[in-house]
Amino acid sequence: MKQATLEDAARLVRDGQTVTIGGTLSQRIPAAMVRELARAGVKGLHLIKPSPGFDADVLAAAGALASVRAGMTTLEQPFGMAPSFRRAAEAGEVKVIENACPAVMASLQAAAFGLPFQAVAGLDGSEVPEISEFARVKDPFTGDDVWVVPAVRPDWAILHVHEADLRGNARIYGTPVWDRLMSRAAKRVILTAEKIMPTEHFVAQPELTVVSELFVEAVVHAPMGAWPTAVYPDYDIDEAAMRRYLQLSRTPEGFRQYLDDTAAQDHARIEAAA
Amino acid sequence: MKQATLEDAARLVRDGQTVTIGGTLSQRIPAAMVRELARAGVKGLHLIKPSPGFDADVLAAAGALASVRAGMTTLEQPFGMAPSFRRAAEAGEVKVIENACPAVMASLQAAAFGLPFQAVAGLDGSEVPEISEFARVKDPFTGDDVWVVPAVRPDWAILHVHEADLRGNARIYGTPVWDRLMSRAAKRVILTAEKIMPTEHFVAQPELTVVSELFVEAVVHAPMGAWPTAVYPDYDIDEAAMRRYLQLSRTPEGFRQYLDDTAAQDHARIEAAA
Amino acid sequence: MSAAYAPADIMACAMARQIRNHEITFVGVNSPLPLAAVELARRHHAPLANFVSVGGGVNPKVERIIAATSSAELGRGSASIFDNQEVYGLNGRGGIDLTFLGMAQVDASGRVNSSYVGDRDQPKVRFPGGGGAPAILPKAKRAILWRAGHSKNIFVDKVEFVTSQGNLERIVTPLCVFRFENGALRLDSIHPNVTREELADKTGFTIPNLADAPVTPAPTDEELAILRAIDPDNVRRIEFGPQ
Amino acid sequence: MSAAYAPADIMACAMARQIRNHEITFVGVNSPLPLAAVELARRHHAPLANFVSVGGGVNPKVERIIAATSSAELGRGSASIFDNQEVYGLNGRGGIDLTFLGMAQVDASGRVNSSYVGDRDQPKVRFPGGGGAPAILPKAKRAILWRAGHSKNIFVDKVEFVTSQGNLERIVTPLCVFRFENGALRLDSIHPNVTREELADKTGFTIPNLADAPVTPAPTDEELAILRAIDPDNVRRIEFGPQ
Repeated sequence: MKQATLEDAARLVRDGQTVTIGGTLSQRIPAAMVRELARAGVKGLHLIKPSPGFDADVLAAAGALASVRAGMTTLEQPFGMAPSFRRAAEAGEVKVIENACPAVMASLQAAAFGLPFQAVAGLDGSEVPEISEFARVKDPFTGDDVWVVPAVRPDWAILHVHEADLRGNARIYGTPVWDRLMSRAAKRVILTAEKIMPTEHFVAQPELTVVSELFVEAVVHAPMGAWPTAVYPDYDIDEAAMRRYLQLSRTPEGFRQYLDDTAAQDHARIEAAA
Repeated sequence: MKQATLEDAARLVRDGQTVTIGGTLSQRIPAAMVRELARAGVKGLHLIKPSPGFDADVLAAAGALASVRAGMTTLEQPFGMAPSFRRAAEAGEVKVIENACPAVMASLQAAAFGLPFQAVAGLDGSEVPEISEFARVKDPFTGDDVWVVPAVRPDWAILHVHEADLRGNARIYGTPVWDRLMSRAAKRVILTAEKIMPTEHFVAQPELTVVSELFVEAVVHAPMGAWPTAVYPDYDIDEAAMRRYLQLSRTPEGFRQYLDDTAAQDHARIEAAA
Repeated sequence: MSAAYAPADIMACAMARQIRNHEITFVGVNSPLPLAAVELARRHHAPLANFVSVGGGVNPKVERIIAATSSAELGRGSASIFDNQEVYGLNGRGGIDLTFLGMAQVDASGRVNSSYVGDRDQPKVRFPGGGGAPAILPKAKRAILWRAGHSKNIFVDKVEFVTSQGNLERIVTPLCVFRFENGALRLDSIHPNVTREELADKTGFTIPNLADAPVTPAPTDEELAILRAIDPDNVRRIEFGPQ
Repeated sequence: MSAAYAPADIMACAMARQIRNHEITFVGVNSPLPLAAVELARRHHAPLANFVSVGGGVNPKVERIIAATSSAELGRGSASIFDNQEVYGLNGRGGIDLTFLGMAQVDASGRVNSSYVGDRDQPKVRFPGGGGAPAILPKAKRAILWRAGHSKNIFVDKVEFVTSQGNLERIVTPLCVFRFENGALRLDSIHPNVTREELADKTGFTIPNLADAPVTPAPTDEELAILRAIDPDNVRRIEFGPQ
């Protein structure tokens, strides 16, 4: 489809699929798309992401998550832990696949290179591998035991970027966090972008392109699409909006109100951009 | 040491060490540094590189190579195979660790991430793994057999780049081929650079930096440092110079003459730049 | 009726005709003929073919055919740069639809030797090595081999060493196109003006359907015009040596 | 004699004093205090310390301490950008000399629980998870943990679940600095104006050398001046909650 509305792109994601979501904690989360998934009522998603935050919290509040494979889930300072995720985890509604960031990375790297599994450095003395989807393999060259994790290939990588063209080439300024890896590990990519730029912009400095058109299924022009999370250097975390979300998301009714309240704005921004 | 002369940098490389060398075939080879290694008389080097070319040929002609772990070794069209490498291989003077480019890549990736080994995709039906340093491992998640290769951590990555600062930050324009990976896999990096730029140049667009100062031991300002191989878009292969090299390198005396003939030029260019 | 053409030209056409819109076609090192084929296809019947070059380009602009296809020139006009890790990642996860691969020798069962002949530690002939082929042949959906020569040293009954094998579809030579079917090479088509006797003489294995196979359609004027436009210096013929 | 200071200030100083020139120090997410410590060290005794931030920077310019240390702000002024794969590559191959890591609980044997308390599938308390710590603690040459609280729920005798353990060197708290030695936590120093009784009361395990340990040197005027300059809004105190 490539150029898409928020609604069209959200419809690509089906119940029970595995998704990975760009950004980290409260930074450059494709928040408009995550809210749209919640509005669309998608259920049973498996989220794989080393460091989820606002995304996991919204999807947990929406009851959209079956499992989370993560190293750490938090909204970070000054907000603390992701409360809806925490509530769902403590109620046993979301299966937490206890992990470590570089082990989740290894599952995505294995997928990106078409390998069945990958070893993980470190983990000595940790009980995380014992309670999760890890296995011991003997290094055939040294005889030493090493922990390995399986490849996990998400159906979708959902990424919010600074700039994209309508073919799906995209730039991220500053750290891409895990987005480069996610775009290779997933079967297909859904982009939301602050700005749509002509392809010549990418051709002028192709070394800056983080996501290639070859990987991308849909491109949504979504200015402020990470709000209330931050997009460096364009906008910082909207602390008041984040606190309002945290207040409303304490109850199902409040969360529904949050989705409704933000719907007009999410869609208006995208229409204004179109 | 960081800022260094060609001679100083060449002295870092000791007999019997493992090196990986940037560029590919006859493209962006750190040729001035490779010639200087030959002049310095270093012996017993183990070269690991998916696609060596001019570098392997010069080092083979110099009798500097103990082994080559490569997928393919050629000077590419219009020159054909690397003749001194071929001669040394056929005489049994250089041990050829028969391989495949992505398997050599996997050995470097494992080193770059501190893993003991890595799986390699594909290879079904190939006899390469049977005669080389590969092993069969059972995927603990599916029970399927998969070929793995050991990590190989080079002592040095020797790379020729477009631009570097004196701290060791470096840019490559166009494909970095394997250089990004090599700079992470090796213990330390030796850079030769077409241009020395101020650090602010890299700070202005840090996303373009391929090699970080953290990895780099020595930086040599070497304009035309890849000659007679190409540096896109600055200069193409010098076909006449390549043919002269191929002519001279047929005999030990001719090769010695080649090293002598090019010494003044290699050093003069670097002095002129300093 | 076509204008005069060289073996390299009908080879480029035969290869180009396998390139399809929307698919991802990969061209590696040492590949001026496949490069010519891709650019011919893009200007002829497959303008929407995706082309990934080992020179770093994703759908780069190709104005002239070059001999050293590992050149970063083949990133020019691209909106992103794929280094070699990217290429092998794409290959490993099954993202390459069609690949062109060179080779030193191939046998009747479609097995390729690009490694060596003779003793392993002191080989009689050291070939360049398989490059990425051992991993690409089994992973690409379709693979087309080519070789600018056709002799009994190249097309052998049984290779001494198997560097690679896999999803081989066709082999394009100066004399014919082979098709790989049910584990064996068959004749897909014989080029115009090549006799079946000559082909049999220069092939080191028995061709099962030698008599029945059709003749390769000659390059059309349109195809030849495009080849001349993108390659006025006949770089695509370089693998045939000095003409 | 020093000016008045908050617990966060002496913690930042205690952490900063462990940072050395030429070493590579890593600061991850949720780490305003370690960020303050690094910038204090760079402006005080370790101008040549290398600082890798999970925000992407290698020796970034830090003008103000920020709460969300995963922000790409911490790539500003850097000559290169490290994404998280780079960070874990560097860690995996042993390239991190010193790391600061947060945690939920730690026990007398220096084992950390940042995962959960109670039943695994329906935990009484779900913590954020260990992040990268399970792989960083064993690989970094030295690890310093910190926590902006000090109670028997945090410093426990034995954790129910071991998220991570490894090359732990010190733990910095509002009351003291612990040192990890021969498999056990000992008191490295107790902060000024903290009584040994209070420390024992708020610690869930017996401190072997409670009576003998020295007092943490108070922040110097110079250190406090730097902290105020880089953090006029006291963001480093944010983990202590509203003051």
